[in-house]
Amino acid sequence: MTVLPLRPPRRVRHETVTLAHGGGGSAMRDLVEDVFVSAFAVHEEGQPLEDQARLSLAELMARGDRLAFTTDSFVVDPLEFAGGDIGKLAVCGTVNDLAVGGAVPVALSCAVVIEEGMAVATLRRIAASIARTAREAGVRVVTGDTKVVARGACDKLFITTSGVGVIRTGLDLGIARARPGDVVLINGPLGDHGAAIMAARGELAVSAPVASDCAPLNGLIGALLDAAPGTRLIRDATRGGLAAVLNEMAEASNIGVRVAESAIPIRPEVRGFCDLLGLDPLYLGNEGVAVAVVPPEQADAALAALRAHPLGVLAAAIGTATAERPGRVVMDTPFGGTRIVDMLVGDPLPRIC
Amino acid sequence: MTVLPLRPPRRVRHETVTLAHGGGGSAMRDLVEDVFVSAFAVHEEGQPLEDQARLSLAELMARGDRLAFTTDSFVVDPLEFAGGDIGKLAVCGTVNDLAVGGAVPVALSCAVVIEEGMAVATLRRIAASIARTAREAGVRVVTGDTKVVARGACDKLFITTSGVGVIRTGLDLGIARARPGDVVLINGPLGDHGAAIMAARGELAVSAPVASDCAPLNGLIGALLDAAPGTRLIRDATRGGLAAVLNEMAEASNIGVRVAESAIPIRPEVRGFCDLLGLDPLYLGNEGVAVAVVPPEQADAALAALRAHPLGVLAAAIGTATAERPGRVVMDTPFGGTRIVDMLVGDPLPRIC
Amino acid sequence: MTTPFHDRDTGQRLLARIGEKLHALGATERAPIRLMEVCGGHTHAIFRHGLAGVMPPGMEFLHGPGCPVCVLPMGRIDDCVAIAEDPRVILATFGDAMRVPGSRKSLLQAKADGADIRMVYSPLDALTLARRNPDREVVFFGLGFETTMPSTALTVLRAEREGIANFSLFCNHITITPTIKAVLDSPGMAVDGFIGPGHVSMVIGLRPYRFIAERYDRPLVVAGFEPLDVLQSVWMLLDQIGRGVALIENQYGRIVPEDGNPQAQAAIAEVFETRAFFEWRGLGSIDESGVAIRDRYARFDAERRFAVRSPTVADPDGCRCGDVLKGGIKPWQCGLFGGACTPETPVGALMVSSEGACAAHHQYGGLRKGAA
Amino acid sequence: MTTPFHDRDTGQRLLARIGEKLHALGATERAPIRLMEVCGGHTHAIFRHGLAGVMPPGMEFLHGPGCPVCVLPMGRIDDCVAIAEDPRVILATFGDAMRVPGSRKSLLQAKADGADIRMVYSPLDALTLARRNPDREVVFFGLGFETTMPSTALTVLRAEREGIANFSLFCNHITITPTIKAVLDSPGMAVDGFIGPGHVSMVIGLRPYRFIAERYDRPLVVAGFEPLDVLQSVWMLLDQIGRGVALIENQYGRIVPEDGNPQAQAAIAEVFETRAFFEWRGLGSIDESGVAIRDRYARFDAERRFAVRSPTVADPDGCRCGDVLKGGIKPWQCGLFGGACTPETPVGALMVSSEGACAAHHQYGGLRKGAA
Amino acid sequence: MCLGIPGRIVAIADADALLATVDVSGVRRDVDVTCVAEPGAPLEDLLGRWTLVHVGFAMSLIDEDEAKATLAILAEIGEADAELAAFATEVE
Amino acid sequence: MCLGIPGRIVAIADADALLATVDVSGVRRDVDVTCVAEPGAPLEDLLGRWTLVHVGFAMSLIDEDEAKATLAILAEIGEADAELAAFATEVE
Ligand code: SF4
Ligand code: SF4
Ligand SMILES: [Mg+2]
Ligand SMILES: [Mg+2]
Ligand SMILES: [Mg+2]
Ligand SMILES: [Mg+2]
Ligand SMILES: [Mg+2]
Ligand SMILES: [Mg+2]
Ligand SMILES: [Mg+2]
Ligand SMILES: [Mg+2]
Ligand SMILES: [Mg+2]
Ligand SMILES: [Mg+2]
Repeated sequence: MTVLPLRPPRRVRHETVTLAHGGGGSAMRDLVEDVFVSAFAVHEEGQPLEDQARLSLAELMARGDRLAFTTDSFVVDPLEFAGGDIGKLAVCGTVNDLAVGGAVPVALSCAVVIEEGMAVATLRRIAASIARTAREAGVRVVTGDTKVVARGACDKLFITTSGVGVIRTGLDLGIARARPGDVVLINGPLGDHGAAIMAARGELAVSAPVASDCAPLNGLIGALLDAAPGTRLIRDATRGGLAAVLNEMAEASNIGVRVAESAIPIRPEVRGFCDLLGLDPLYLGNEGVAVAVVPPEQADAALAALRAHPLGVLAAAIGTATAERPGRVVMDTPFGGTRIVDMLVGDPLPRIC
Repeated sequence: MTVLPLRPPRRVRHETVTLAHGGGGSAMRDLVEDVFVSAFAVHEEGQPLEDQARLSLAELMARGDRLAFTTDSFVVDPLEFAGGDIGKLAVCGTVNDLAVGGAVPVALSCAVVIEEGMAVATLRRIAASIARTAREAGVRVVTGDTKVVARGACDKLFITTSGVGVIRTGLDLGIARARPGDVVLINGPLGDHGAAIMAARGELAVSAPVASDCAPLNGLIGALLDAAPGTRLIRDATRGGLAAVLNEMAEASNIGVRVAESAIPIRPEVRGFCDLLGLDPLYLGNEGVAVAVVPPEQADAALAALRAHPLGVLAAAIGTATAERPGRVVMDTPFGGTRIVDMLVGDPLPRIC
Repeated sequence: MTTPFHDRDTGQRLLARIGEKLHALGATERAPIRLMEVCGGHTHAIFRHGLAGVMPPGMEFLHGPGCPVCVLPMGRIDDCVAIAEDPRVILATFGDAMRVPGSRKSLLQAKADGADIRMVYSPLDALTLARRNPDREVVFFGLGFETTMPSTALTVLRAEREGIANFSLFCNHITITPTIKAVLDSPGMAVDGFIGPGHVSMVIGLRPYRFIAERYDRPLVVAGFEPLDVLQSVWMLLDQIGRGVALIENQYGRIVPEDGNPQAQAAIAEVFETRAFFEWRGLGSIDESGVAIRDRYARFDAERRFAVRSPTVADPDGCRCGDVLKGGIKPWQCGLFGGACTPETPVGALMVSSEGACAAHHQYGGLRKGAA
Repeated sequence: MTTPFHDRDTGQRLLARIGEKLHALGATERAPIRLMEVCGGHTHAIFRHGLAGVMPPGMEFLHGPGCPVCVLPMGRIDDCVAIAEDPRVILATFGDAMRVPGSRKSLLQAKADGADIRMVYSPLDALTLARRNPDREVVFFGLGFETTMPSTALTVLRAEREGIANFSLFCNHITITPTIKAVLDSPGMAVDGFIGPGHVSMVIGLRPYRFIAERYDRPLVVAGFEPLDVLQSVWMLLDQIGRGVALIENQYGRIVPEDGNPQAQAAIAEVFETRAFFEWRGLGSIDESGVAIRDRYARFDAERRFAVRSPTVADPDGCRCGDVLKGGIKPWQCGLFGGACTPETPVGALMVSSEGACAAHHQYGGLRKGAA
Repeated sequence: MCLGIPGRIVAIADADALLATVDVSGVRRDVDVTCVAEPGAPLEDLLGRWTLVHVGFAMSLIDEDEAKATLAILAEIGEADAELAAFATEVE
Repeated sequence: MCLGIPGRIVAIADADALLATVDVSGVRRDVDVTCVAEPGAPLEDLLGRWTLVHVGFAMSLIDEDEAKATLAILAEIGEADAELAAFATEVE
């Protein structure tokens, strides 16, 4: 009886993805192993893939006392844009949702839904971007999934990442923890991501010299927490923009929020973009903007820490929590007036994350 | 200055989902809080949602020594079918991917991508199904995400679940751990899910009295591991069917696998379905079938434990691992012949998970 | 080009002068001078910059009917939904129009239900859609006052020049002056002067407003949209009132020529003709208040190509948009405000666009007057 | 209805008898009796049930050209891809045809690239697609031997009866006997007898095979597809060989009437006519081996409606499908087998369908003969 | 491709359209019965008959007598030769 | 809806089609300049001019002298009355 040779290393043999690549058979294994596993190095060399990744709890315990767990789906169109791509976004989004809870991100999962007809070359670029961003953020992609759907059943590629991280003992960040007198900080200018995506779609026939701010914020947030351990809460200002974060915080903490329009950093080109299209940068999505609320006595240290980080050079204190008008966000206009900043009323903006 | 009332409890005010429900504004919060958060009870009553769930590491450590982490996207069409729906599937799939690693599932994340135009009533049914299945499996949905995409940009609804669980100290299940002489067990008949979905799609104009086997297997697997602590590996036979699992195991463990066709339980109606359409039940997907490899001395105990569980009444020993023909799966036909069982060659079957 | 008109110090001084004028006029919080901004752009600017809050006591802004999205009647939205639901059609529209409720559904809901509806920035982009989708009928939902009319007229002319056969315009353009007349004619009218629409005027010039001064003895100052523009216009109006005159003046000379824009007027005249009447939300039917496409361009007229019916649909129960539009009541005096009618679930059109008085109040001004 | 034909004990006894016959005939592993199954269904059954492995020494199955997917030439796939790429078209096809390589791409790749291609179970389902999509052209990719011809013929007749104008058939039906003749005429032919195609015969009856016995002196037994059917047919062939006769016999009498199915034959005759020649993959052009749609039903003929060109496309370099089809070589003797040519990346059509000899060998039989 | 599966005709789905429902181990599908309908005879005559189904068409009515006959021959081949063999053994 | 934004004309995109490129703080878009093109004069005359853009159309050329004049008046209103006020205070 002949001993058969084991399979050669798996390689995708087509230029585009077909439904066969999602069928659970050998074409799927080729795709998964060649494009994703090889890029992410999810498993030790020579070790087979299991249905689940395994992490030592003892090692996690050494870093803190709580596990943070989060998920986000990314459906951005276009897949690639100035400043990033869906892969970078998918890593940053989940890393940031861990980091804003005070967690050190440890491991990510990555589930992709691919529309048949997708170019394998594009998938490879995006997988490489995922791997690069994960390295930059210091996390590992440890498990994943691949589905292929018929043409028209999804828009090219959706990525869902989940993440686990460890929250340092003693930290307790929460959207309900803001107190009157606290200072509201942000690390950088608003709207870069939203404007970059809308411009990249081409439908508005507008060219804008704006790149997405998409970045992993865990390093920045770590520095902030070191400098201001009393930090009340941190949120990344993604969909719904700064306005959504401020309103959620006002409502959950039962405080008023008063911000100064003139203190909020916005790039001139983003402002021009918004002016031209009648948009408000407070509602544009961001992928590298963190909003932090710190007690007043730690505000200076916190701001200094943000500004000392490459992702926080334009950081600013933009307002304070107040006892007045709990649940409401009020903005002082440069002209001396005030306005209410409400939640976005679902304008059908292009998909940006 | 008037103190404004806090917002009333959030309710979706439309019958169908529009892009506004994904914009990050108040319509999105209404949808998320009314449909998903209320169904899953992801957060303590009255506690606001954070960007990440938090689990006590000490409590996890009390249950084992390793964290298991897995993810899967579910893109099944139709969303609802005999024996389940996409929500039940999404919970079972991830619970099972944890359980087959020997983990006790603890918490799930749930990220949904919704096509605009989706009926809110359907979403509510599916959310309820997720909640019910999670309860049944003893896990909590602790974090989630909601995206809405334009009509034509996804097929009604995709769900990605991720899960974390704890692997009991001492257990070490792995696809590479099968040894010659080991016994291959399965807990129930093949192909119910694949046949149920294909029939439900209606395109083949075939009616089949088959319901999906979709079920959380963590209870069954727990019982199996208690009875056969030396179990080498467990896999759920999802996409690619039993054939994929047996081949992966043969390859990874560098063993041959020899199974008896007559020992494999298949319902007559599933066989009829396959005969009519020219399908092979070995390649049909399952959502409630676990394949376990146990050392020969624990095989009887393992089989008895499976059969004692409601999800294992038709459990069977279907074959053995052999030293011959490593990497190959050979099937003894009832007629006394043998055939090779290879991986599925990507037939474009309807999407079933 | 805009920053000097934002200068805070100049603004403070202007506000002081405005206060002096109000004082001189004997205006008080209970008996204020009431100035109506006709244009939704001004409504937006007033809320956006918090100008109402910085006004000295004795001055009250009335938010007029100048949001073309807000005054669109339900029947026209229903027509538009019907056109959009034709499977051959790609309906292109400005984003503002998407959430306006029709009697069955809004365009946003129609899109969710499967209609192919695209948001565009410009009618030119709708024409591009037509070029790129030769097998589809691209209908542009054209609406707006005279500011926007030239752009759709020029787009129709461009379509004709290029021979683009699958493009048409669903014309809902309206003219500004009949609106102002409707306000002036409404019983209990209490407007002391008008902040005139800056961008409409850059097209039509100042002449069309003369009747306001001559027949109704009310001053109008055509104003720009920066904070100082608005304040200066308020000052100019108070100055006229103090002097006991009613003139049509131009604060926005950098943009608005005395006679408007001749090329724009020519394009309008070439493509459009006045309708006998047009239905307005809250205001009923107003004679000669809308335009339609001339016979010459009938093939670009979606109204003819899709046999639009435009039934009159009554405003929903309890909806007081008409009274708000005419300055008769303040938004929060409508029984639906903030309850059944919110920006997420607008009952009336004034709750849709951020140029609508109710939406502006709800979004920028707080739920109750006192909170603004 | 099928289980008795699976009985293992009866099978064991039959195998013993077959062994005795082979022994009596002096057949050995090195000089075996070679029986060719013409039909791909038999190829599938032989591998599926492991029948080759249980055969006594001295008997060898040759896997013939009877998989209609396998013998489809590249040029026809190219035509089909071209039709499918027409944006008006919905192409409906049996799943087997999806992965067959054309010179540019397979239908599976065309689908991934945007063509609207649907897998159906029956031509009736393609007709249903046409009813449900009146604005599209539904083309059914009809292929198969006489077994399948009646179904497409009856579907065309049904379309005519119902007046369904947007349905057409891309006809690639072929007839079985010229194939067998090509095998018999090939140089070095070494077939001792044929296992006749059961389901083709249920349509055409036994008469068409007479030339095999009469002109080529080879026996043929029409066989069923269950394990005992195949074994009994082998026994019957060996029995004839042993008796020195060459007859056309029928093992599958429960399904196959002597004269076939008259209604099916009538439907074929009504809709189809013989082509002067048809191109086969690996076998070249064979006279009168295919059918086309008669002029009377021209409007249901996709070949005419879509001006199909059908260029002859050479088989890829190194592809030895023709030799395998004629029984000249075993699959693993093709230099591409298992290397460049695998079921995932088929070079030749024999690697596509599980009825193809190469795919069957690769999938059920192991990479090398010894492993089967 | 030439796949044919036996199924039992359990209902007439549409007599005018010559469609009947076939059951294969509980799985049902409507098939065209043009080729197996006796011209002139009511379609109901087909109820309960076994038929061979190919791509949605009933292509042949299964002749149960023939099936039995074939099985009998099968048994005979096995036994006859077996007797022969037994006989041969006895003679040896 | 009547949103108009000042931008500078930085390029002629298509002279025949009367399309020019406008820059708003670095953001660019091609707009129709029919309404601001001097009939007969070359389109290049528009380069460098500020224009008011509405829904993709240049609707007005900004008159910088008028802008300065308005600003001057604004200053005057503030100051004139301020002087008056100062004067009034002095008199009191
Ligand atoms: S609250 Fe709503 S219904 Fe009432 S006036 Fe305002 S927009 Fe109209
Ligand atoms: S291995 Fe491939 S190319 Fe060679 S004969 Fe078989 S199918 Fe043809
Ligand atoms: Mg998240
Ligand atoms: Mg997030
Ligand atoms: Mg977040
Ligand atoms: Mg998976
Ligand atoms: Mg798409
Ligand atoms: Mg998984
Ligand atoms: Mg899984
Ligand atoms: Mg699994
Ligand atoms: Mg999220
Ligand atoms: Mg869809």
